[in-house]
Amino acid sequence: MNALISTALFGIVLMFVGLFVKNKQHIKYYAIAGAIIAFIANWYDGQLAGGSSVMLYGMVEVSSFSVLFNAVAIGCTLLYFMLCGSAFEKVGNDVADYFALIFFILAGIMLSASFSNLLMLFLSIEIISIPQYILAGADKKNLKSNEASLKYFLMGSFTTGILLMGIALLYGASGTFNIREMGLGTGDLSPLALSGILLTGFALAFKVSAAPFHFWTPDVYDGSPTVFTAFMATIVKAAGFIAFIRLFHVSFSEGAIAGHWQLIIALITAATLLIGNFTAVFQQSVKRMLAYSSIAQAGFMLFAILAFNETAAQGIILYAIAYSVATIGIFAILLKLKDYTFEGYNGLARSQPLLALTNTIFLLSLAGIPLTAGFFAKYFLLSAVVQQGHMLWLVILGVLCAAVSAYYYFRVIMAMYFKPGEAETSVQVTGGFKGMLVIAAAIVIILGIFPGLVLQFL
Amino acid sequence: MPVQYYIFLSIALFCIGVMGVLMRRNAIIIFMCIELMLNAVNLLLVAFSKMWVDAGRVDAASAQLFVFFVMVVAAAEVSVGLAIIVMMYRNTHSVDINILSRLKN
Amino acid sequence: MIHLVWLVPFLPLLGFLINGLGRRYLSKSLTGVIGSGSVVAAFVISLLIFFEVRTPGFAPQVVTLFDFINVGSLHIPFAFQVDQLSALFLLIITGVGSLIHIYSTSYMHEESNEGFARYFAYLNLFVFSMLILVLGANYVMMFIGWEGVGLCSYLLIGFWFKNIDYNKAANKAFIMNRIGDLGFLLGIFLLIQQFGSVTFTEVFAQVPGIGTGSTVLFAIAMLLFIGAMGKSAQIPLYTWLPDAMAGPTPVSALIHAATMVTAGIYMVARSNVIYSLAPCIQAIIAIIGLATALLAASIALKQNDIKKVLAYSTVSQLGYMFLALGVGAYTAAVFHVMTHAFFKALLFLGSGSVIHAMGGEQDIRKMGGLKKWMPVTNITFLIGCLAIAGIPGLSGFFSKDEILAHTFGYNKIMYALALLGALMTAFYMFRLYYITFSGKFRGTHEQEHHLHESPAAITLPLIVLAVLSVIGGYVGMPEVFGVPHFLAEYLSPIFAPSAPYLHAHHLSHALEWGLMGLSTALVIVMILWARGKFSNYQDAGTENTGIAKVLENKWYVDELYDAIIVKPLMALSGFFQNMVEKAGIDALVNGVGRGVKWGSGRVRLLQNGQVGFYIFAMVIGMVVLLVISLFL
Amino acid sequence: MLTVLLILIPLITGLVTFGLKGPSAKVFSLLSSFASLVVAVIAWQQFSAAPESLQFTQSWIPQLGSQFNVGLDGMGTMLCLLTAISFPLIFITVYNREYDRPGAFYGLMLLSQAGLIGVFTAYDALLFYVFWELALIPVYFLCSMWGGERAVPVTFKFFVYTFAGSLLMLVGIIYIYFQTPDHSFSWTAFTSLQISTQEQSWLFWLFFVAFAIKMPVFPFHTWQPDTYEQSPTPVTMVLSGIMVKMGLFGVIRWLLPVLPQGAYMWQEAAIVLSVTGIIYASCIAIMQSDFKRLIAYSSIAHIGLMSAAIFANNEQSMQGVQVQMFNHGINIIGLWIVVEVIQDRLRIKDMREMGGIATYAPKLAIVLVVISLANIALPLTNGFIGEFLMFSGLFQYNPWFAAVACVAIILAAVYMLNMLQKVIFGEANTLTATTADLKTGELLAAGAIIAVIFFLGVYPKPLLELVQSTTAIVNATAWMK
Amino acid sequence: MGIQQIIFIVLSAIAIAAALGVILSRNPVNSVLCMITCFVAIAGHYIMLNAQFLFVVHLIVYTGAIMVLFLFVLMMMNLNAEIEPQKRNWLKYAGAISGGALLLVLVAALRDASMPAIQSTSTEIGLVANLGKTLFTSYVVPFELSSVLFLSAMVGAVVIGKK
Repeated sequence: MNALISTALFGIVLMFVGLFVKNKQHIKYYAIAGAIIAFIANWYDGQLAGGSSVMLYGMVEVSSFSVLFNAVAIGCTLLYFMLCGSAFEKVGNDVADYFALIFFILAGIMLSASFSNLLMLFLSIEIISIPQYILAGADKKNLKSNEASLKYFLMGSFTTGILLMGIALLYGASGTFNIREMGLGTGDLSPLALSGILLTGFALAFKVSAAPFHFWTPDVYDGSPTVFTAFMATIVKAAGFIAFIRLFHVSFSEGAIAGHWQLIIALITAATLLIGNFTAVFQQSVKRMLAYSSIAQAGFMLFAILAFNETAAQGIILYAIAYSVATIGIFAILLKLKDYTFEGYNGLARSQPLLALTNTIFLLSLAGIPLTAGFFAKYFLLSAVVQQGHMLWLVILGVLCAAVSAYYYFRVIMAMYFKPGEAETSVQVTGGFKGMLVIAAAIVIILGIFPGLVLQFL
Repeated sequence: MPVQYYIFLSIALFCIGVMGVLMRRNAIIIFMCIELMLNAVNLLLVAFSKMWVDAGRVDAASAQLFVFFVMVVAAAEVSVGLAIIVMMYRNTHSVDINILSRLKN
Repeated sequence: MIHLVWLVPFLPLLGFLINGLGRRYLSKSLTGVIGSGSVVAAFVISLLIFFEVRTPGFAPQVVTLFDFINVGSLHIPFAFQVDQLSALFLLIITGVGSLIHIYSTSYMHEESNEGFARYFAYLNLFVFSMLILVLGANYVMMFIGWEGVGLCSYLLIGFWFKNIDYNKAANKAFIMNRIGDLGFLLGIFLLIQQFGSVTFTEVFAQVPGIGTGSTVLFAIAMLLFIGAMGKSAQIPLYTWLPDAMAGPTPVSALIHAATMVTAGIYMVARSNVIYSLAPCIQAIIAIIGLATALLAASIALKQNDIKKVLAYSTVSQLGYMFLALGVGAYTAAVFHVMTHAFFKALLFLGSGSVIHAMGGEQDIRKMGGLKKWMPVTNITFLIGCLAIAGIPGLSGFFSKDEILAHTFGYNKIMYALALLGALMTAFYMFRLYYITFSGKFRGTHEQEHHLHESPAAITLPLIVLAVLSVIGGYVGMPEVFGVPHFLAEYLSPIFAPSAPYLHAHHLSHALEWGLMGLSTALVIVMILWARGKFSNYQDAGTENTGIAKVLENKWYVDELYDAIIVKPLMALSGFFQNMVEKAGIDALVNGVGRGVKWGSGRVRLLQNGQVGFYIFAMVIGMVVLLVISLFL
Repeated sequence: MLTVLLILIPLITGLVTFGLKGPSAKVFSLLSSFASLVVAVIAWQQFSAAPESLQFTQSWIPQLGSQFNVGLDGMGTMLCLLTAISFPLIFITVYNREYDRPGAFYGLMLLSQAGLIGVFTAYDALLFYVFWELALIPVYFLCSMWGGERAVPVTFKFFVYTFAGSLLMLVGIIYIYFQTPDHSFSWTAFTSLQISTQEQSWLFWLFFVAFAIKMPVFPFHTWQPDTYEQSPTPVTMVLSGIMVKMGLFGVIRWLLPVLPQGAYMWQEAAIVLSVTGIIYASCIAIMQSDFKRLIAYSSIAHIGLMSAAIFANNEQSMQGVQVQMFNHGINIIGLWIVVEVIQDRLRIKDMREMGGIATYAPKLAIVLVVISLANIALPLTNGFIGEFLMFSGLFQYNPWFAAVACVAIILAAVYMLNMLQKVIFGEANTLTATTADLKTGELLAAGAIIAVIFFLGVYPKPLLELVQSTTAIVNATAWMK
Repeated sequence: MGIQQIIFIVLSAIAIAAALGVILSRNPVNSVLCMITCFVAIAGHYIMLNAQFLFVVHLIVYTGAIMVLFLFVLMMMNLNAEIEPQKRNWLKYAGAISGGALLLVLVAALRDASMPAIQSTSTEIGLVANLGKTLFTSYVVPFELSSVLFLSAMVGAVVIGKK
């Protein structure tokens, strides 16, 4: 809870920082400081909880899992601030407000990892969503940004309706909003409960951009200011998964009911994998490709929902880190480039070898090549499903899609290394930025060799 | 009175809301239809609340509080949503969602 | 001495290594000394071994050098077996080999230093391989030599590698040999499967246990015989041998007449137990041998290249040897191998001498009257011709007569055909002789100016071989002469195991005399006919027609093979390459990639930018999923 | 520890090499490869004395029960030796070439060596998989960056193909992992597991496809000729000499002992595919006029034989395959050395434009002839031992398959001799008349290969004895019974 | 049929008719007015279901604040006239059909759900006192957190709305 409170408070602080700090470059440092404080608070939460779950009015539950995920989220946000923080001022004047909104989102994210009541789920999703609608439209003069914002908003609030209908039906079936007390699997299978589960699942599938609820993703990610896309596509998406998993694993995994929705989620997973990977192949803009790649990666993360076991929990944490760090890194590099198409990367290996190298590591991680964190992320999720059994066809489909994914990730690598040209950067690449990139790449590699470093906290 | 009546009523309202979202092209009307969907849910929650109270559940107040929070959120959403629509209108002088097709494929 | 048997192949190997590696640094004379010396030394050792083996009651000895292949229960040692058969072949190989090495020092003198050394290196390597072949104590060792001689044949045929045609001939020889080798190899595998061993002693000990008429034995016998067909140029794998004449002439003498081509006979003789137990395979061998003898003889009738005639004659003689093997006359076959080695080496070397004198000309139509200039060559060549034609008193007569006699006992019709072949032999040999040596010289003046008798290094081997061609036959005179058949006695331990299974056909003495007389008379008639026809040969220059044309074109067998094997193979390869590989598998693999791209192009159209459509799709998706979950 | 050292030397030196500029990179990597060779030889000696001392186990990912478990058995030792011999040979051969960005080039080469050694030593399935991929990545970059003009798409096809295959294998590994009682990846746990026949039958394909693509076996081979053609020759040497052995190694180390019944069920199918591939590839090889493609198809044919022999289910073929893995590696690297030399001198690959090289570069010609003969398995060259045993083993399994497969020895003679004829024999043309003969480094490498060819051809005992232990292990599985 | 059911039917009919009016009316202002009617009908249901506090909040928040806001925006944009061109009708039908399909599916699924019935007895649960107590005890966490939501909405409105 301390982390949640400190994050929310720091959001407010940053709103006011904007009034007092004239040099916009410096706001970033306040944000970084806030993230560090939140990180410490979260660590303190972990100490307080001491490995067991702490309940708060039956609304919030602080467990080692939620603390770990919070740490991941805050850590990734910290990395995000450091790598992309200076790009905020390119978007518009309200730099402090953007940071504040991101802190609010972070608060929602923490909530999504620790809710134990459907109301808190609803609130957390709204706290995450509403600032995102705004961030998407932050570039006010840009019609694409406007469009992204409005599309996101319309579809997002439509989904809110679906989510609420699902929650209402669940309440009708069980008489409680507490996710631990629903006990849906015990008695006869009520159609009310099943419809509720499905509708809730659809809404959450929308949040994690699973097919066929993924349509907003490419347009919104493409239209939003790139720096915010980096945040939305990574940490926020991971939070959606945590919420999804938390709800489905805690409430719906017992008894006969699990089999019913598992099939649906399996179908959604398959569709997501196919659509995400296939559509990404054709893209010309790296930014848009990354949007589709995020759908494809979501397909993999959905594996964690299908399998309710320890491995899935480990896997989703690893995936969250691997995917977030790599994608933030790629976006950070993308932000430095003039041209967002694949051609824009041509010859980057010659003009900026370090950027190219780290970018390669990030891309390899996304493709799931061993010795990068992405491999173990994929590995854990695949094995979670295998352990669950019955879904081997999906696993095979998954690995084949992973092979397809190599196509579009390697296009970037090919452009950087094997194509002639001089990739131009629009802004100065500073030494600090390079240092941060190297740290991010090192995280990817180290976790690719010793995933146990993170998992030991679980 | 069977609770099914309320279920059907609110599902009907909900689906009318969905139809509205699908059929209309004016962003504001679409947004209104979404509000209609939320209200259908609210009605359903209240009905369930009554149902569980009558069935003897102690914490049945939670559903009504949930409705309260939905209204709260809806209010917040409206403020943001209308701001976005106004911003869009400023730039394009239209609230027709069909002109939103700059981003595709 | 026996335990030093490894020296016999080792010396030529040493010669090969020294000559091969030092070809840049050695002078020609030194090369010649090393090359010939190693073989001569090997001959000396062989001679010593032979005398040891010759003692009655000598039991075969196996000298194991080291383990070659040792897998599970399969043990294949690198071992040599010394017995009567291998000792005899050692003598032939090293003996004839020495002569040919000596001959070559002169014959190849015009080569460059390096070429000369390379030539001797190859020749030594060949002797080494051939010795391994005959010395090997198991089939794998034999196979090592078997392929080794094929390789050397390839290298020597293509010795003048700048000439693409020679290379093609070399390739053809190697590939045809390989076809045979394939059969041999499969035979070895079958042996392994059946007996768990490839060692001669172990295999032969087990063979009688299987009994006559066993399918497995037939299969083994047939597969091994296929190997022999390739190496010994039998139908249908004989066409490489005439083409192999592209190599230097001494090579033809050594490899393609005296030694390598007899490997098949050696192998069948070595495996006589197996063959005796597979009578129907023996019949096949006899028929193929006979057919080859006749076919090759018929082709030889119309050839104009001096070496081609000899080459076809070799094929024909090899056919006789197989005929002998087929009818169970193992001793006769080995006997003919020996005598044939003498007179055919003689003939080839003689022709080499002629070619040398003619400055490389090989077409007999452009020769004529050479006896005037080349007396020694003339005489020795004539002796060779007489020997091969089967004039009584010369070696060829005895060996061939033995074969014919056995054939008569086996089947009268086959005898008649074999006799026909013998007559053709006499005819074409004397056609060759008369066209070449008598009459008027038909070459250019320049050639005439250069005509001379060859130097001593060439004539000496000719004389030695001529002597051997004359006296070589006396080791195996027929019984009717009342002298012991030395060779048969000597070889009897080798063929003893198969003796019980052979049906000996004892001809009466009178019949034997009669047959002898008949063949002799007919042969003399043929020689006279040839003399009448060709002693004053003038090239009419007219095109051959009818059967003559067919014969001149070798029955169009090469063309036939081209049409039924080479072309279909190329067509099949082309089909694989263009249809299956490019248009099939690769297109499929690339098609998957292209399909993904195509699908991507279609799927992305779903993303049409319309919010209305997006929500619509979501609702449809929800409905479908709800239906699946709730009602299915 | 020796085993770990074998992996670490190329790994660390490889990373260091990235930072080196100019000629120091090649000198350094050459030294590194020699260091590996020394260690490999010591390991070989150690193996005959005390095999268990080569095992090394260290906890790696405790959450998964995966361990850093490496060790050497007979086959592993042999392949490590092959790798350790090959890299110095490759580096010596190309010592005089100048590569763009040499630090990266040699660094990647060494990294691929580390990956290969890792594959050959891993006794933990997950570790095996990791190394399997690790060996691929450097090769991908090497081919794409220093390859021919079509290298980028071609290499990518290769990459995706093998990547997809190995992912399937990963699924299989995970599945078996969950079957083990205490959730372990160790080879011992995998092999001592009893998996039901039905499961084995489909698990077999997950593994087999991965290995078949790597080998490659017909019809998964189409990446290979293109890749060989487009890669820089040193990389092709690694690919064809060592990397294809990964597939065969995988079958022997993992597939047969872990899924004996699956292998037994699909034995015939695997052999039919392999034998088809032998004939098919040999036929296509006849049609090739590109030197590199010819060797590529010839390699497919050889690998097809090895793959068929693995599944022939007996001791002879198993011994033969392992021996041939080594010998094929040596021989084909020798062939590529010749190709590299010819390309370096003449800058052509089309054999129709060559000819007459023997006159001007006799040493080169001799080397090519000897290696070609070894390639067509002439007795007393190393190629014969393996092929003889494999054919024999295959024959014991089914004479007809063996007979069909044996046709390849004829076809091999056809295409190899045609190649010799086109490349080195005949009259020289204006281009080939300028061919310079082998230089010291190249001569050294080629000489070493020829020495190995003859030594192992005459005296294969050390090799046969070395791999005996692995054969015994495979023998011990239910598969043989 | 008791009085409650009659009221239910009447209110439901009004609500549904008004809802249809919202989506079918061409003029946006009419839509807003229909919406208000619909909300009022729903408010009636709240009374019937003993949710007195929600009845009041609903009327104030929705009818009083939100709908007025909508109306305000419509007026500000001068969108009171018909602006939707009547092309591409199939999209409308498709929308109607898919919405109807959703309705069908849900109704069919929930038709035979066995649920406790709603009694006609009135309860105290919906009174302010009751709800307030719960809100500030066990629901204090979401109550506090909704402030974050409002803050972000406020910041957002400022960020977006500022020129």
